[in-house]
Amino acid sequence: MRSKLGLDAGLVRSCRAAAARVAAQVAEATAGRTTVAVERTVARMLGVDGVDPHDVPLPNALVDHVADFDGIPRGVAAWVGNAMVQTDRSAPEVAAAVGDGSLALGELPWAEREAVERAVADAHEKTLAAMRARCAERDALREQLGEQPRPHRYVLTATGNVYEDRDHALAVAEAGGDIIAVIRSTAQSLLDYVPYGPTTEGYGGTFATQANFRIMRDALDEWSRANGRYVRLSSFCSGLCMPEIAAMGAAEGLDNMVNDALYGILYRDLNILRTMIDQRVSRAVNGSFGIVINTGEDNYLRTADALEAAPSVVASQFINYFLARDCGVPDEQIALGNSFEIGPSIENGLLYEWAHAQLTRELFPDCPVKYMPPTRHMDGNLFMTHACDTLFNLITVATDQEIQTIGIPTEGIFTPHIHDRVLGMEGSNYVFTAARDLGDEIEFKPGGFIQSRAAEVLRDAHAMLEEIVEIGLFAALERGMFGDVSRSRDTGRGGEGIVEVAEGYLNPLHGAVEAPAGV
Amino acid sequence: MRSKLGLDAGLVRSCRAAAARVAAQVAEATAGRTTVAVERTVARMLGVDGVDPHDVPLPNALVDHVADFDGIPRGVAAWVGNAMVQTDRSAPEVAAAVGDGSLALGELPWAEREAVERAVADAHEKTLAAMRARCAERDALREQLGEQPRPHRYVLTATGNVYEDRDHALAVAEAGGDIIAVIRSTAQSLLDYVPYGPTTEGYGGTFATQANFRIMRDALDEWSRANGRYVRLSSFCSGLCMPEIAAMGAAEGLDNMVNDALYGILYRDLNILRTMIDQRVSRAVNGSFGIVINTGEDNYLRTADALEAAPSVVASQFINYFLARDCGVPDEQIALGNSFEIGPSIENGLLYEWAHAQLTRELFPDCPVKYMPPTRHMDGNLFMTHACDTLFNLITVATDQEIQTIGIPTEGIFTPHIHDRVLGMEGSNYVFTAARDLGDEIEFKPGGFIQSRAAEVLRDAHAMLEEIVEIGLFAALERGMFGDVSRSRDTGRGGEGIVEVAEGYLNPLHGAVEAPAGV
Amino acid sequence: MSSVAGRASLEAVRPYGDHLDDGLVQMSFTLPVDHGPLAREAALALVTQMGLVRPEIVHAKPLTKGYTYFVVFAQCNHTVDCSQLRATSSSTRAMSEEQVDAYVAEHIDRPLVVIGASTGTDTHSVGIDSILNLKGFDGRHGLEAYHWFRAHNLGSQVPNTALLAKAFELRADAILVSQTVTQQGLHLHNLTELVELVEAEGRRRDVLLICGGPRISDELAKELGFDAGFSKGTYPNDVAAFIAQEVAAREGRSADASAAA
Amino acid sequence: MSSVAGRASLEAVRPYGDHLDDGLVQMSFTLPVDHGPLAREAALALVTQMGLVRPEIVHAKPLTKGYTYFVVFAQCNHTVDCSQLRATSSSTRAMSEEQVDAYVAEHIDRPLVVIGASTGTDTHSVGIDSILNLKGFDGRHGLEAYHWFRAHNLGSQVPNTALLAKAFELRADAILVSQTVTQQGLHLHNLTELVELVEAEGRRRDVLLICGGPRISDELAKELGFDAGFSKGTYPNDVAAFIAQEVAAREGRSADASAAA
Ligand code: B12
Ligand code: B12
Ligand SMILES: Cc1ncc(COP(=O)(O)O)c(C=O)c1O
Ligand SMILES: Cc1ncc(COP(=O)(O)O)c(C=O)c1O
Repeated sequence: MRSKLGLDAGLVRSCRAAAARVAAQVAEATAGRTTVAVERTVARMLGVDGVDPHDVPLPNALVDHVADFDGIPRGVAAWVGNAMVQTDRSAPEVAAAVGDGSLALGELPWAEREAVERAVADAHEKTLAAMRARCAERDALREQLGEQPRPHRYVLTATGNVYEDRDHALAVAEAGGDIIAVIRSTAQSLLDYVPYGPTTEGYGGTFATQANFRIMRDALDEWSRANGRYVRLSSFCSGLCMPEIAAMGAAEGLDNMVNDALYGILYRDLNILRTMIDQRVSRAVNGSFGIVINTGEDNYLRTADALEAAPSVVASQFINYFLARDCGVPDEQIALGNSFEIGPSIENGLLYEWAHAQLTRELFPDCPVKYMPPTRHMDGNLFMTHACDTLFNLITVATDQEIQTIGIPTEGIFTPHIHDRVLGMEGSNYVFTAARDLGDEIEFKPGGFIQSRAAEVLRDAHAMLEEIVEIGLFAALERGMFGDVSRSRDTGRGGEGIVEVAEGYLNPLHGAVEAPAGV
Repeated sequence: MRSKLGLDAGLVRSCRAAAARVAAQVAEATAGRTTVAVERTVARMLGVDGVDPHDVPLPNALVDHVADFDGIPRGVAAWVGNAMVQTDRSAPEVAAAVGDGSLALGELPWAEREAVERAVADAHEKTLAAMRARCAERDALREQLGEQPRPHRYVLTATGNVYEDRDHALAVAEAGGDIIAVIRSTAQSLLDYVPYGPTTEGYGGTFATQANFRIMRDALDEWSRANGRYVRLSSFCSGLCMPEIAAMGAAEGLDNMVNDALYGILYRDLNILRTMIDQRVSRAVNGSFGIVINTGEDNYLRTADALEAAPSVVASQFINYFLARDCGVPDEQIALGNSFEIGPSIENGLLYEWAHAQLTRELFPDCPVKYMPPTRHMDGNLFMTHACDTLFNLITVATDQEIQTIGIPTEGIFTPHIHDRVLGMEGSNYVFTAARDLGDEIEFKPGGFIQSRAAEVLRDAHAMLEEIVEIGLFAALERGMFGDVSRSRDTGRGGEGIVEVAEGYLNPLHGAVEAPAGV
Repeated sequence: MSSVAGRASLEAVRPYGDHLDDGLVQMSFTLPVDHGPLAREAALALVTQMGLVRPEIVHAKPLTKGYTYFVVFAQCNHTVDCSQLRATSSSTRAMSEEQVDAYVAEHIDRPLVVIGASTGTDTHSVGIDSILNLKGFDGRHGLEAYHWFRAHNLGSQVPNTALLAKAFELRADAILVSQTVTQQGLHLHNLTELVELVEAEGRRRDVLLICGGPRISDELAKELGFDAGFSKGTYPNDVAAFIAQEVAAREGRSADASAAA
Repeated sequence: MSSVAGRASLEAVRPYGDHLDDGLVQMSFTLPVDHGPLAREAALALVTQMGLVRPEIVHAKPLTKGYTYFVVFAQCNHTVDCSQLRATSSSTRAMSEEQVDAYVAEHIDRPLVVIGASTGTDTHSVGIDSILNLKGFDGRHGLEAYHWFRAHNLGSQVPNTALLAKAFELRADAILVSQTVTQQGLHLHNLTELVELVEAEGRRRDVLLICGGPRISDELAKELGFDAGFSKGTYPNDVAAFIAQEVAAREGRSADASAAA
């Protein structure tokens, strides 16, 4: 794709270098630490699932049990592996026994390290094989049925009831949607466990559970086969269970995951260090199972001024990008976020949006960038919202965004009713068709409004990155450099779940999935 | 304005030459003829107005009376002037006397020609003075209060009740509208007289009467003064009373008039020759009172395929332009029509629209071109209509159209409800602000889709014009070259109202207002 | 149970927003009242009178002195018993151009004469043209193209009287009227007048009266005394199929006279 | 007579489309029914049950098996007697930041303590921040900036219990709660719980309970047991003015105790 903005290549290189350093600093800061969520993820990767007699998810029962005797520093895997050897049980059986109180891992003598490691490796390999098989199936079906040309429409359902979500998802598919994302109940991010089984009660969204993933994916597979077009499924690797949800997604063959390194910190007040450790494992898992991750820079423009915050979006994109690369996520799986949030009354707002969207596109040529609709300034004037969505659709197709979250007329009021998404899709379909080749057709005036604006934003983003290299990402978060939200490093939810690892810490993820350097 | 399309200047010159010849041919064909409508207009220009005891408008009573004794060939002015001299009455008094049957013009002896001519000239001069004064007032107020930057929003009201129209017009003004056009009742075009007085019952529109003009203009003057922004008023010089309505508009200080040379023929089945004579006088009057005329090429795209018919739009614009120039309408008062009517499902439809709209703009650089919204393909899907209107708004501002008829969400269903126009205006306001300088900012790829399409349309329009010069405009109409509608020269409503003028035909319009050559 | 799609009980159907039976409905209207708290109350009171609950004004906009526009969401607890409903729309078998011609040949065996126009002051002819003219609609021929039909299109702006005179002169089997301008109920007036004229002539039984237009529904047409009404999305063959089967039925010649009953 | 604008009789107000009393209303909703003639009938029947006449379906769209979307226009003959309505919204005098500070100085003469949060699992803090934080909203300072206010903002995702504990500890004059997520009535649940907790403590009279959010109306707030509710377009001074006058009134110190009654 030829550059329309004529960006300063040297400046871009310098931004990348700075962001890479920031990512490296984060890796150091997190080195030698694990979290309860990471350990629960390990348990899941050993095949542990289900709930105990008190409906506590077994991964939690297991990790809590190990934590009770301060065993986490050696890694849950070590204790489970040892029990497998000593009691000749499978990992799931070990967990079940721990769950019903019939087995105390701390009281078993240590078997030979090598045997333990082998037991763990075998169990892990078994789980990996199943996940790989499911994802291979997914890839095959996608390959066989094919998809629509980009931009792909990413559509949210949020009823709270997985069965309603399913019907809503089918309506979206009928209307031409490409990716269904089931938004999560507002409470879930703050839970330090993943609920189990199908759920029918949630607020502002539906709980992400493995059973719900399957119900949705099965319905979409059925529709895809019947209609000869593959429709993707997405969820959220977000909150205190980022890595576990990544594992669940791999098990159920999901296609995309919203997965942002900073969102939980900024908008859920999660502990910085905890989140940094979790996101590495979470993304490592996404990365190795071909799941596309979506970052959330769009959110900054909802809490900070969209014009002033434009450079922070770009700076964050670079950082999110290198944090993802660091744990093995390839470019084609990193969908960097951006959004169309400039106030409708801003003179030449469309030209600013055009510059910003084109900038993201050109800075990350091999990434499937993701573009979000106007929401902050939307209200009960449904037609005004639809007009804004129409120009948003235009910029989306004119700047070759690969993934678009569609806008809906009721965006300013409530989560979509079943027909709202169809109205949004009709608008998107119309504009994408009518303006199909607009991007190729038009050029920006050299040194004009758009080129100058893009250059300005890049320059300021570069300055921010340079500063962040100096002060470090954590201090940057403290100073509220992203979304006007300031978070301090020693507060925030989930900090108690961080554990320093000890000599002989065992974690099978290392290697099998591109595990974070630090672990 | 620099050309974005890189048009072939030679071809443009050749189009203008051909169209000028077509206009000249029309002038020949109509030479030596008048119509009952033209004569009624003469009566109005002598100050005749009001109704007779049977509620027949006096201009009609007078002209019918003269027609009864075959006096039309000498011109109604001659008979009235003679009566003025012989009975020492004013023109209105003469008409009134004729109306109540107390005076028979045919029975009066002829006074000295010179005296008759002077009487007519004086009466005419009196009326002209009043009209000039009213229009000067209009220009002064417009000057004093100022208007918004172009594109000006032209908004239709169509309640059938002038008092409802007035409230609707105020709502439009509040919402930022620049020009109010009261659409006429569906019956009016076919009436060979203009109703008298305020009217409260019409279908699909409100009757154009001089009283209604005043009621609307007064309300708008009041609003304009109160809000420090001048809002214009428009009506329709259309149907069997084209020239009379032009005179009424001058008397009431209207700002714009829809005035198309061919619309009545194509869409009201009016007689070709009759319409050609009427439109010349009608436009001559509009022209000399500073009233901007709007042509109706947009209509072709509602009855013919919008892509195939594009060249016919351009050909017609050239013809309408030269027919207007021929009777003295200056460029800045000729608003040539076009519209955004390509089906929403057409691939790259927006690029076609962009090419067509830019073409009109560049072909008539000194004319305030007028752009109409999508309507033909609109239906009960209000949000789809609004999405189409949003892209229409974008092209309007990006191609510097000077007048825009706004689209409304209910376009596909009914004439606007009071809030529908406000919703349409909000969309137009939004896009015009957000894309204010888009036109300057972007360039079309040289030899790309848009430039090639514009060249193609111009080439085909040129071919059409060449053909029309050969066969003549009337034959072109017979062949259905415009809007896929075919009309034959000797049928059509109002043909009986054409009269060949005789030796000594008297018509004061000649000279005073730039009168058509033929008369 | 909630895990089965299409699980709504047909006996008590309610509007659906994002949950079965949430009853959510969107509404918009203008009240001829100045914008302000009182106008809000009035809007809420009005929606309540409709029997809707929890009305919520999500948008209110002053239009000009004396007028305020509202967008409201509310919950509708009225239910419809779909098991009791029966579609009133004309139950004719759908047929293609060829099938219609074959049907007429077999059951009627004479050409059917149809005459159409856009009546009154209505100049909209695209609709009636697309039904009658050769070109037809959306790639499907108009009745002019049918072997067993004789189609006459008088065009637009045709007075009812002129249409009828011609119809009787041609002994038309069916009269097709198009009405597009509906503002102030103009179409109702034009259509009613036509029926009255035919009845005044005592010829109502001799001819099929069919009307159509973007805002004509079969329900409305029947209410006005027509035999059928057709709206947006109608194809010429739909109309031809109706005429053929109806004529056959009336002449007692149809395979299944019931079909058109 | 029809030549006077704003001529609608306030005793019998009807919706207005393009003519006085035409009663035109637009409506849209989805029915959990397959698209088809029956669904049409159901939609029309539903609108009829609302007491609307001449319902007309202008758009019908199948969404997926078992769901159909409708856009309908109909005529509403219900009327509202505006002369009988009285706006229930809190009738406090509007005041600017300066006026509020002056008012408190004069009538209360001690700093007012207010505490606010976005409660439950609601992470939307922009709303409450714009009321309490220095920066405020749209160029108008938040209560933090007021000389006679002591504003404490606990942020978002705050449990009701935590908010109350802090409120009582600070002897707050007013508790300000923001709720933005309303899906499945989550806000109703959170707000009701807060009122119940305060009442359980027997402290309802000691503190003003105020809530706000895009979908909170003053009517709703009062219905839930709050003293006032504020929605979109609220400015910090609106809230400050209410608190100041209400406190003054309760302490019987206001110039016009009635103002806040
Ligand atoms: C084309 C058009 C025109 C053209 C008409 C040219 C012509 N020769 O037909 C022109 C430009 C002349 C025109 C003028 C006016 N128009 Co006009 N026009 C339209 C437009 C854009 C499209 C209509 C159309 O052709 N549709 C395509 C056809 C194929 O669809 P259809 O008519 O629905 O027909 C289908 C079915 O309904 C059915 N059908 C139709 N008739 C019949 C008859 C029978 C017997 C059967 C079986 C079936 C059938 O079969 C067809 C195929 O499926 C509509 C807007 C819109 N999107 O609908 C406005 C519209 C119809 N016009 C409107 C108005 C008000 C006017 C004017 C009166 C405005 C004015 N005063 O200047 C004028 C004057 C016209 C008059 N006096 O009647 C309004 C009508 C509002 C209302 N409901 O009252 C509309 C809706 C636009 C608007 N929102 O204001 N118009
Ligand atoms: C910003 C935003 C976010 C940000 C919030 C960041 C933050 N720290 O606040 C982020 C990105 C984190 C977010 C996340 C989510 N959001 Co959100 N979000 C919005 C958005 C775009 C703007 C809200 C806003 O800031 N408005 C600006 C402020 C100033 O307006 P306001 O809140 O109305 O406040 C004014 C008045 O209401 C009043 N007021 C408000 N509170 C109070 C309190 C008192 C005491 C008083 C006196 C007055 C008052 O005064 C203010 C000034 O006038 C809206 C869409 C929209 N346009 O509203 C969606 C929206 C609110 N979000 C929504 C949802 C569903 C979510 C999620 C739950 C989705 C998900 N599961 O991922 C998540 C999770 C959030 C959660 N668990 O609560 C929905 C809510 C639907 C509903 N009605 O239930 C909305 C409407 C979008 C949509 N259509 O889906 N969101
Ligand atoms: C980047 C990102 N992560 C996660 C979420 C979902 O929020 P929660 O963590 O509350 O499910 C969002 C929703 O806006 C988001 O943008
Ligand atoms: C060019 C032109 N003239 C006149 C009219 C008005 O039609 P009528 O002559 O029926 O008033 C229109 C409306 O579409 C038009 O486009």
